[in-house]
Amino acid sequence: MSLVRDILTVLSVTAGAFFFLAGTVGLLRFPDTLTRLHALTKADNLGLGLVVLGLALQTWSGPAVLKLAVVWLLALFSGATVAQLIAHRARDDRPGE
Amino acid sequence: MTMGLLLDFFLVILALAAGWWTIGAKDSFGAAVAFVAYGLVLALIWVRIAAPDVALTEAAIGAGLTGGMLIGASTRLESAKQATRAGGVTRRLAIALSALVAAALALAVLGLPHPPPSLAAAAMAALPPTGLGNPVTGVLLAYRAVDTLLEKVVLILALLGTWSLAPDRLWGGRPGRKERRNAASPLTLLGQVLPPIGIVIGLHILWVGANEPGGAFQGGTILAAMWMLAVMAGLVDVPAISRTWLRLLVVAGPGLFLIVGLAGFVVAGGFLAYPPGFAKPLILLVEVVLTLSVAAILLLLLAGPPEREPPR
Amino acid sequence: MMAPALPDMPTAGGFLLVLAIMLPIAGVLLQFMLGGRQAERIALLVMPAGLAVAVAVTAALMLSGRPLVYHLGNLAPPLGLALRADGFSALMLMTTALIVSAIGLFARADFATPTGTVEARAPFVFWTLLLALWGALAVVFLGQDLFTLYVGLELLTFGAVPLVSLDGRAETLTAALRYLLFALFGSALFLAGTVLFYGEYGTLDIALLATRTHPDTTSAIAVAMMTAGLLAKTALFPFHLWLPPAHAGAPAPASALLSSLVVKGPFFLVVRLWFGAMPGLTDLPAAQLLGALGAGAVLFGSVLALCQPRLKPLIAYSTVAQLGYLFLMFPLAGGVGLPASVRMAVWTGGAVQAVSHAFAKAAMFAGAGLIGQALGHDRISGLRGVGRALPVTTFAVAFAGLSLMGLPPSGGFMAKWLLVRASIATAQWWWAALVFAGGLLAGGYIFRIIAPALSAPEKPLPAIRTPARRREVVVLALALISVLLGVVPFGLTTLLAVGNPTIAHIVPR
Amino acid sequence: MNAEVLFGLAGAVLAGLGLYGLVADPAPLRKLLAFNLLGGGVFLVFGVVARRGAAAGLGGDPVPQALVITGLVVAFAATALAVALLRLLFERTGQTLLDTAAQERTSPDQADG
Repeated sequence: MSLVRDILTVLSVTAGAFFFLAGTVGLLRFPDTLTRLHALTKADNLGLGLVVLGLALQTWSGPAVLKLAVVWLLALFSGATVAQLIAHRARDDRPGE
Repeated sequence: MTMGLLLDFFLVILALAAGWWTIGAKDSFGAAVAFVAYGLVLALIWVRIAAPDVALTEAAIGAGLTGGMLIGASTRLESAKQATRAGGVTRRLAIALSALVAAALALAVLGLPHPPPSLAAAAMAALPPTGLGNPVTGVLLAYRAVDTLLEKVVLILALLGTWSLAPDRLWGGRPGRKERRNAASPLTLLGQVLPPIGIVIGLHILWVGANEPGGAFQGGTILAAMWMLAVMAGLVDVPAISRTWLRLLVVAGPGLFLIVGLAGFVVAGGFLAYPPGFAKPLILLVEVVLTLSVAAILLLLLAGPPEREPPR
Repeated sequence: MMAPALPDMPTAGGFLLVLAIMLPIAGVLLQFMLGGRQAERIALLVMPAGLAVAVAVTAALMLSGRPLVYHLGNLAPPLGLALRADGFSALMLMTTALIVSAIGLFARADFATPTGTVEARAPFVFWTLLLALWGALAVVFLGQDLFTLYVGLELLTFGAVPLVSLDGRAETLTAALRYLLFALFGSALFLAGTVLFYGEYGTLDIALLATRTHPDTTSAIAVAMMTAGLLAKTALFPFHLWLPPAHAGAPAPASALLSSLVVKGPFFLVVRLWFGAMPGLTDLPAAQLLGALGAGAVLFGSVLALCQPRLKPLIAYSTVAQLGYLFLMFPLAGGVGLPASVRMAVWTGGAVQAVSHAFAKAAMFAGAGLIGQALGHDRISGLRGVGRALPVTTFAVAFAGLSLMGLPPSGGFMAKWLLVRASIATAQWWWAALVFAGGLLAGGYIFRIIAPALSAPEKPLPAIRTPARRREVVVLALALISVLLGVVPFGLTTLLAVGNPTIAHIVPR
Repeated sequence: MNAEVLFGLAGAVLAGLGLYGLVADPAPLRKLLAFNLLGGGVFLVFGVVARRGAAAGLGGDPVPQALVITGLVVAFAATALAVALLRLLFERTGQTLLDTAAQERTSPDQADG
């Protein structure tokens, strides 16, 4: 049982790390603000979610899982808001529109 | 080499790179961003050296508040005339001086004695009468309480110094410009939803600080951040600096601390001594009020000097 | 040789030390809360109370012949924090109480809240920072823990910097910013030394350090860093660059506080560090280096003072110079097997210099403020005839100048005479030569003020705003104290010996 | 080499870097960043001293850890005051140079730095 849990954790965290990596590459390589934001938010939210999932499997206690979930939700929420703000600003700043 | 040490090496390299970038970046915005990264790496290092209380403070103050303030300043000062780089002689002197200091510090660190002296045992032994479980909180609020009290006065003086930069006619007015509230903006939503959660988390950090990592300053920082968020979303305005309640809020923490300290003369036989059995409730009471004062002071420091006409 | 085997135990009357710090601090909190006119009232109320505490501390020391010690929270160092007043602390505490009170009375005319206003910026800030500086200095003079002293130094900086830029002109903003950056540089170095001390000895308490420290690489590096940091804060040559614009640009009462008291705080800590935490350090050649920097300050500061076209910058450069003499204590008071009489001369000389300069400089800046207000400018070329228009002020400035030059019977004379005696007794004649050279140069720059002030005006002075007689009397009193200090140094010696193991045994009681 | 030595040396190097920026960079905002960098390095040495003092079941000596918390707060207060001064100086004069000499310095021979 604990072996299965460990394997799932490793898989989940590794997948999460991969999404972070992909997001970072996107941030660095994509051509403009909006596409960069796209890469960053999608990858980070998913990446963080997978990492949190992996860690939750390890702690397996109610309050700790709840705290981890709150961490993820808060990051999701503030990330989404900031992405919106940056996107608005980028659209407003775009010449000719 | 163990995995742990490998991780430490990696963190050190990250910290050095961020530090290098902070000094070497072409524009101050880049340097300020690098500084935030530096602060976050340092926070991780503090976790690695078993100092979670410091890690929280470093993340909140070092990276968060200081970094945010410096990023803000760098954008505001963007159009400032660029100074010419220092002359060759100055630079060479500076390199020599800083290399000398770094080398001396390194030498001194390497020369620290074995076995190292430590007050850890003494700090733990003195903890039971305070009723606290976190020795760092014990140091801050009991053993070295006077440092913490004076540190709050330092914050008030910094605030007074910041306010003193206002033009005479704006004295007593509100800091900063009024943020316009825009119902369609996602910031408004964030400003409405996040503060209740943030207040709970801030109070939680304060509350657990008695026994676990956390405490008045870390909690106060989170409260200040929530307040700032609501200000930025235009939901509330920064109060005018002449408001009596605001002044009272700022001095309440150190004021209560001082009163409790003086009361110690009468009830516990010494300044800043706590009467047996009442130590923990008194410390918690002081901490709660300190947290509120810290939140107010930090918000006002971020908001800057008054920029709007005082209320008539 | 005289190192106490046990750390200091708390003494009766130790609570006075808590009051000495917390009275002004409580005042600051009340001022901030109540604001407006109350800020001034509270400052005026705290002044007599704080003065009484300083007198009580001094009296307790003189009567018992032993230092006052207090353990905060009833917890002994190394875990707890101690406050301790020896003779030097008490003397500096008295000086601070007197000068803060005098400047407070003097500043009432400059920083009155205008009628019809609930609260005005400059008065609110000034009166609050006046008490803040007082509390900060009390922490610096009484603190026994290096980190508490660091917090005290920061309080001092944060109280001083806004005073520099109180009038908001761009030059004073620059001066305040530069001062702050220098002070931060100093803080960082001081902290670096602090952590090394803790890492090596497991305590930051000066009395405990005195029993534990031994000369080795780490300690030497720690002391070097802390000293460098303190020198930046006290503005010893070559770290003096920030001082003249900051002290010359502040409003006159603020300049008086900054130049007479604030720079003495970090100097006091250098003394604590070298003679208190690391006894035996003064034997090292490093003490000669400190003396040499002091010499540089005396010569450089005096020469630049001679070149200033305006009164306040001249006085500020004179501070740079006069600070230099203080650092002659280090090469002169050290040395193994030095006769105790020489040590006594050096301690008394250094302390009298610190105190008499404080009073003289407070008088000079306050007097310069009155002259500047009366004439509407402070150009030295336009001072002719001031002596007739403002006789009391001019007389006071001349008296203070007497002390700065070191002419008998002033405090400055006594200080310099004691230092010269010690340099001859220790066969370090070069310091004696320096004192004479510095005296001549000081004579030069004081003469530049006094000579035109006393001469008849070429044409009648334009309408002059005569200052209130009360303010002139305060300035005169400050100047008179700086002169009278030359008459009472031996009373000071008795006080200075309290709690100072190197000279305590030779002072008759 | 153990973690304490590693972090101690890192603290020393970071302090040196910060000191260099504080002394050599003419722009006050950069000096301020450098001061905070320097502070971070010095505080890291506090952390190392604390870590070395691990005893009594604690991972580190709580006294130096608490000192760092106080130190961080004081450093923040200093930064806030300096930023306020800097902003006002910029609003008044349009520049933030500390001395007129630096303003007048001609760039060609110093441009390479």
